[in-house]
Amino acid sequence: MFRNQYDSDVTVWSPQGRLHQVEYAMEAVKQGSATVGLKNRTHAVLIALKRASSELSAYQEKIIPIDNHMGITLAGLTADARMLSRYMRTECLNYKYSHDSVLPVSRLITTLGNKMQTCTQRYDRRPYGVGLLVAGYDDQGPHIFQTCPSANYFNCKAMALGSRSQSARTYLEKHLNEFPSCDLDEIVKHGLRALRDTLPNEVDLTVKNVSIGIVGKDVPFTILDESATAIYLSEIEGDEKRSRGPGGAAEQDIQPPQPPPADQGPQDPQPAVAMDTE
Amino acid sequence: MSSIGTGYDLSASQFSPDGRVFQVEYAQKAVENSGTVIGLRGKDGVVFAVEKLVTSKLYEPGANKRLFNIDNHVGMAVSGLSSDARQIAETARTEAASYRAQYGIGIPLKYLNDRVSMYMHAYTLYSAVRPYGCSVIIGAYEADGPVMYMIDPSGVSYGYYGCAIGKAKQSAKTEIEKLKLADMSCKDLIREAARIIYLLHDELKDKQFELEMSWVGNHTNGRHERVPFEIKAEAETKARQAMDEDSDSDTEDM
Amino acid sequence: MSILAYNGGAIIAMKGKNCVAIAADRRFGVQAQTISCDFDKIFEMGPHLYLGLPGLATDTITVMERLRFRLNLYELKEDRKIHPKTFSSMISNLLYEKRFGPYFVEPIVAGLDPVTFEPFVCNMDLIGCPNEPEDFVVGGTCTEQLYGMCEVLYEPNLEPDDLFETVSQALVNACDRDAISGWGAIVYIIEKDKVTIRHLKTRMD
Amino acid sequence: MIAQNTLKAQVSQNMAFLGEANRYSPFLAAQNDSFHSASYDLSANTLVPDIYGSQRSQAPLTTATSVVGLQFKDGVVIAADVLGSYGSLARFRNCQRIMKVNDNIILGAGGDYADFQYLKNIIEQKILEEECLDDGFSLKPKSLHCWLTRVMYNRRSKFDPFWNNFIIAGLEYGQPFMGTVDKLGTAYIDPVIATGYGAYMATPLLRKALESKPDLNKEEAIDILTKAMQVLFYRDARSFPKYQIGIISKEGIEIRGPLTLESNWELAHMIG
Amino acid sequence: MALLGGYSAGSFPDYEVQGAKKVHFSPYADNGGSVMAIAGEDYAIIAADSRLSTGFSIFTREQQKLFPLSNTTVLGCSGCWCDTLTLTRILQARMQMYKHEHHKELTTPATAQMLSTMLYYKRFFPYYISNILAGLDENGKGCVYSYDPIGHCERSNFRAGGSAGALLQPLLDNQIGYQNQEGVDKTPLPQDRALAILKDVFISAAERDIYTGDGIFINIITKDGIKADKFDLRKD
Amino acid sequence: MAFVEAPFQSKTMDSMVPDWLSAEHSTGTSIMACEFEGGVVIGADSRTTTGAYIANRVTDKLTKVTDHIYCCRSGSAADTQAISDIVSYHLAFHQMELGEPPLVETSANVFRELCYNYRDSLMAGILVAGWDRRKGGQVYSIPLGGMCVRQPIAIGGSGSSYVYGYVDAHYKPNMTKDQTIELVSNTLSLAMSRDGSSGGVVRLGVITKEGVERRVILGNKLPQFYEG
Repeated sequence: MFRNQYDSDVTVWSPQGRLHQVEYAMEAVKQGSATVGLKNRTHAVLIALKRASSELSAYQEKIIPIDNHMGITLAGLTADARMLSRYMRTECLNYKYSHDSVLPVSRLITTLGNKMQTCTQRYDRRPYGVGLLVAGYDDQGPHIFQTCPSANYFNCKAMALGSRSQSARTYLEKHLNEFPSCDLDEIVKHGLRALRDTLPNEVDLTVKNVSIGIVGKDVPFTILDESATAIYLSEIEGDEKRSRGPGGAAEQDIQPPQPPPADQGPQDPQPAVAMDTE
Repeated sequence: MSSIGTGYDLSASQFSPDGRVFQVEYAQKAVENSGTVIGLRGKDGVVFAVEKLVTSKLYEPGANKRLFNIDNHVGMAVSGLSSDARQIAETARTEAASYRAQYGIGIPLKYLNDRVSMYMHAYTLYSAVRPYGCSVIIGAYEADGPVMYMIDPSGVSYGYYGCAIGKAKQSAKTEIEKLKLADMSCKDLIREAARIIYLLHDELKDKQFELEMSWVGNHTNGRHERVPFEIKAEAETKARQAMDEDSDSDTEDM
Repeated sequence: MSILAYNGGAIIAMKGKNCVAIAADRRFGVQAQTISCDFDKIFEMGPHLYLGLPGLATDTITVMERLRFRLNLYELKEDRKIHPKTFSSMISNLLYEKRFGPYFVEPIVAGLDPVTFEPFVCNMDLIGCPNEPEDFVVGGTCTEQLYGMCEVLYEPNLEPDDLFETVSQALVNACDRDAISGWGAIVYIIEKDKVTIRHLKTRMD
Repeated sequence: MIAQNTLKAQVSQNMAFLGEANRYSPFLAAQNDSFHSASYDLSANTLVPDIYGSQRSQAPLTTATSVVGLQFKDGVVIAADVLGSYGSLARFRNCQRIMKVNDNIILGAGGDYADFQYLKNIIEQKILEEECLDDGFSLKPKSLHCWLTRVMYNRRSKFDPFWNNFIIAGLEYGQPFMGTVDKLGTAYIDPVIATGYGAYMATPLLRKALESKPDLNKEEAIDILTKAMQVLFYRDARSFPKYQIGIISKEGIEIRGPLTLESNWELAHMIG
Repeated sequence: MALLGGYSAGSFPDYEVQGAKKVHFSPYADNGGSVMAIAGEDYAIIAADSRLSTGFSIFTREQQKLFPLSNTTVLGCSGCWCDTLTLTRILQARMQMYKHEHHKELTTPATAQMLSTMLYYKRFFPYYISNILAGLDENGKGCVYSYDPIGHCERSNFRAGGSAGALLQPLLDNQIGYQNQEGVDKTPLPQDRALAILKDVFISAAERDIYTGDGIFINIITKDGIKADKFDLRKD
Repeated sequence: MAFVEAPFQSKTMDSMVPDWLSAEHSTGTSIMACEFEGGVVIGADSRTTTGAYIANRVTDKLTKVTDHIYCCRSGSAADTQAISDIVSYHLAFHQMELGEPPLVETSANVFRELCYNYRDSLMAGILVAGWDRRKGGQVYSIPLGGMCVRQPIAIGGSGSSYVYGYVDAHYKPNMTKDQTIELVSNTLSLAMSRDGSSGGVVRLGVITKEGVERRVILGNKLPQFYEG
């Protein structure tokens, strides 16, 4: 049944100082459809790939507005994301109610991190099985934050989550230095290209399966409608798709986590920090 | 660790036949996987330095700090799981705030240390929770001079002149022991701290890192503050120079 | 609740060009209960002199009778018609005599000067502080509404017909927003050579 | 529910509306019909029956009098004397009540000094928490104004008001800001604010000065405010000739004082 | 509370402020102000004066008392200002919550109902506010809702409330409702005429009501959004 | 509350009941504390009244909080006693946790906290005075509403209103210990001679680094002033 005897509960440390339950929760993020977040100097953009669970079903909602200055996309368990989004909305409303201004993005993420952390330390809880990309705009400009089931969060220049997102990250890393000076349209197109890189060859981006959320200076968080999305999609149509080698990077992160070695005696410390993301 | 895997190491509320609580030891292991953190207590203040490993190019610089302000006058440096550490920092802040509300003055570090240690220790007692996967160093500059404590996942804490936690704590300790801490001022400590962190950083295993530094002392009027950019940059430059000069001498490993 | 609003009622007087109008509602009630719809609150005190007495109905009658008595004495003694302004002073005196146990009426005087035929309107509070404005005066339980109406509808130098229309609209619409005024209205237009009395039908609820 | 866990002690009523939506009161449904008439005498205090427990609206004890404030071209200046009156006894003569909140807010308080000390501690803790976060954000005057309004309103709703008037002054995105809150939670923003006795005696003076010269500079503003303090000293029996001035502008915050008011009594020779 | 000793209370500081002495505290204040709204065929206009006062002192002459709640709904408040501040903050939060939960804006009639519920929720410790809500209904027709402080709600085409409400309302009855007028052509009121009436009656109200004055803020709500306007009144 | 009325009133209402049966014990009082270089001097009269009846003529209103911190109590005897008991328990515990004596500032804060939080039900005006090694001698005044200010010299209680002027006229900064003691005993004597509810002996305490030194000036040995 179990991979090893230390992965049954979130309250159990492995001899290597790892929390397998938390790491498994991190895997849930990789099962979700891909999503990309990136920003220039004035705007933060979220781009998500929507799945339809069957031919008959509607496409899932991937982008959730939080407040006028913030929205999230998710990869992983949607229901968990809904709980978190509800919490985030409440916090924003609370802050707006009592301070008449928007809740700084980093503050919200900090409290969210603390809330998520309690679930990684108690027997009667499980970690949230969802990774979020948060796009927000406040007095310090646009932000992209990534949160993990491990309750870790990162302030990012750009980030991609979800299945096969490694290729998107590769794209983002490659173009990282261009982003700050891009205009809004450019940055959206970069995001779309990054997202497209996660797709298998036979699938392409359409207005049905892409959703774009934008927030920025004097721009409240909005999810673009299909016609606006279509314009962006048509603009990247001519671009060359990345070449996809057979053993491409995209495959790499689909692999399940390294099975921890069976428990035979002491081990050398693993090089990676247990709960920090990949 | 001969009892590993015998089934006595699955719960914090369970002793092994040889009288150990393995879960706590495993949690300590998590700290040893994390970037090195050192705290140095000199004659006129306390200095913290953190080797913060950066795992992706996509992250903004300066994010995910491992140095926290607990109160005006108290600083905290953490190693281990940062999400756990943030919870500890939050708890410490609450303690400091409630002390201030009740007694009208800043919390004495000794008292704060007791409270935070008790809190962390409580998580080593029950099977329903797990011990914290982080160690913290707290420091302050009080009326009687600088004070510094280190608290371990087990909830044990001691006062220190110099201490190190994280990956390279052993070699850091060796380096720290070479210093005459009690005679050194914060200005000197900053340089030494930067040098030690650079010295211990293992470029082969961890590509990138950021050096984080803060201090609290006489010169900051007892406030815990980040080390100003210029001073830090200067210390880093010096540290790199020292590394270059030292390049052929082998830095010892664990 | 003020005793002034025990019976309800509203009165308005307004100056026009060589004419003056005074109008009142017709209701007599006891708090919310309406007793009759033909109660007079305006009294003829001379050929060009009319007196409106909004307030507690019993005092309306008493004050009117006592004023009539004094007025008659005055006219007997002086052998001339009283000026509206003089009449106002007389009312003011009468009311102030009862400074610490007042009549609960707030009189309104409208009339033309017996010599010059200048229009005159005046109102006062229940202890007789007079107020003689250039345009209009109001009294009763819906003064706020009346003020609101008059402020907008009033224009200087209205002809008798226009004055009638203005006063009627002001009174009726104001009474419609007061639960204890209304149930018909009566309007007097006083001109040099005639006094026109018109009864208005209004909503009866 | 998540919402319930997030209540903050001081603004604890702030999410009452989350509950409201779901709350179903059987009483409400049963009685609804009889309340269609639109006239209610709401002025009577009887409307607020004993359901709130004992009425605790204690009297203010050690009190401080007016605070006055005036906006100028690129900042705000506020002033208040340093007297804590105990009834008519001028008991505490060094009660400073102009405080620096953070680098862009100053606050002046009048009314009960114990309540002010209590709130001061809370505000200081709030700022301290923010400094601990070290995230580059600092509270803005508008936010503090709003927050204080919520705090004051919540306490008045419990019939246990904080017996204070506050003036909050600062820079909001570089623009001068001045707002005030009273013990009910009545709050507004204006370039001229004076609380307590000052509302009657200082406001006309300040408004007139500002109308005649809308873009006052700092020195002019301080002069006018000093004059206002002088008038208040002459005419307010609970005032005191030592006072503080708080100035906030692009140059930063400066709290001067306690300064001593000059006064002129030559007038006395002309009488008698 | 027990007193200290047998001393004629009042003259000694420690005793003059003793225990049981209660100072009257009223949680309400009357901060004056008037609001008026007119609904037309395809628009609604709402206006409120900008004076915030208590008794004889004017707090400020530039207080906005209109609160846009959505693209088609504006609330105007007068009365107890601290209650107004609270109610409108909660309302705005509720509007946002609705938007998030239902992925659409709350319509004006629905907002009107919600406001009624929120006011009645505080039946025994009411918000002492005279509320008037103006907006466009689902068919794009102008609508005006008026409230008493504890949540009675009524839809109408025109309404005045607040300190000068009694002065203004009969006028609106007469001028817009054509009450007591015979033989008039009851054509729908054009927007410019509504605006003219509104300004006229506010000028009149400022003449007679000291709690109304300084200026009015006007919001004109049409399908194209909300247009804000301002107009000066007497400032004494 | 049950016995709100002042004893004089109750007498008129029910003259059969002597006031000491119905009124609460209270320390209608004159208290004082003053800082000097190296310490503080505290002082109080010794009269406790129940109505007009002197329930105790040699009361000690100077209450020990810790070894180096005392408080002078005015107001309801029961309230102030309870408060100082609570505070001294609290501080004793805190001293154990801390491993060093609590600061005067700290203890004033604990007093303030209690007085403020229960300001509607308590009747207590307290002067907290003491010595600690951080700030030396300190005096904190916590009057009825629960505020707290440090003052170089503070007076309190019903008798204090008669001697504000005397204190203002005679206090000088940087007085010696003996000068301070003299000022305190003079002030208290004056207050006691004018205030009917203060009287008896003057109890003094001098708190310095060495601890507390108690003195009593007996009722017949008090400094004499004009009594015409």
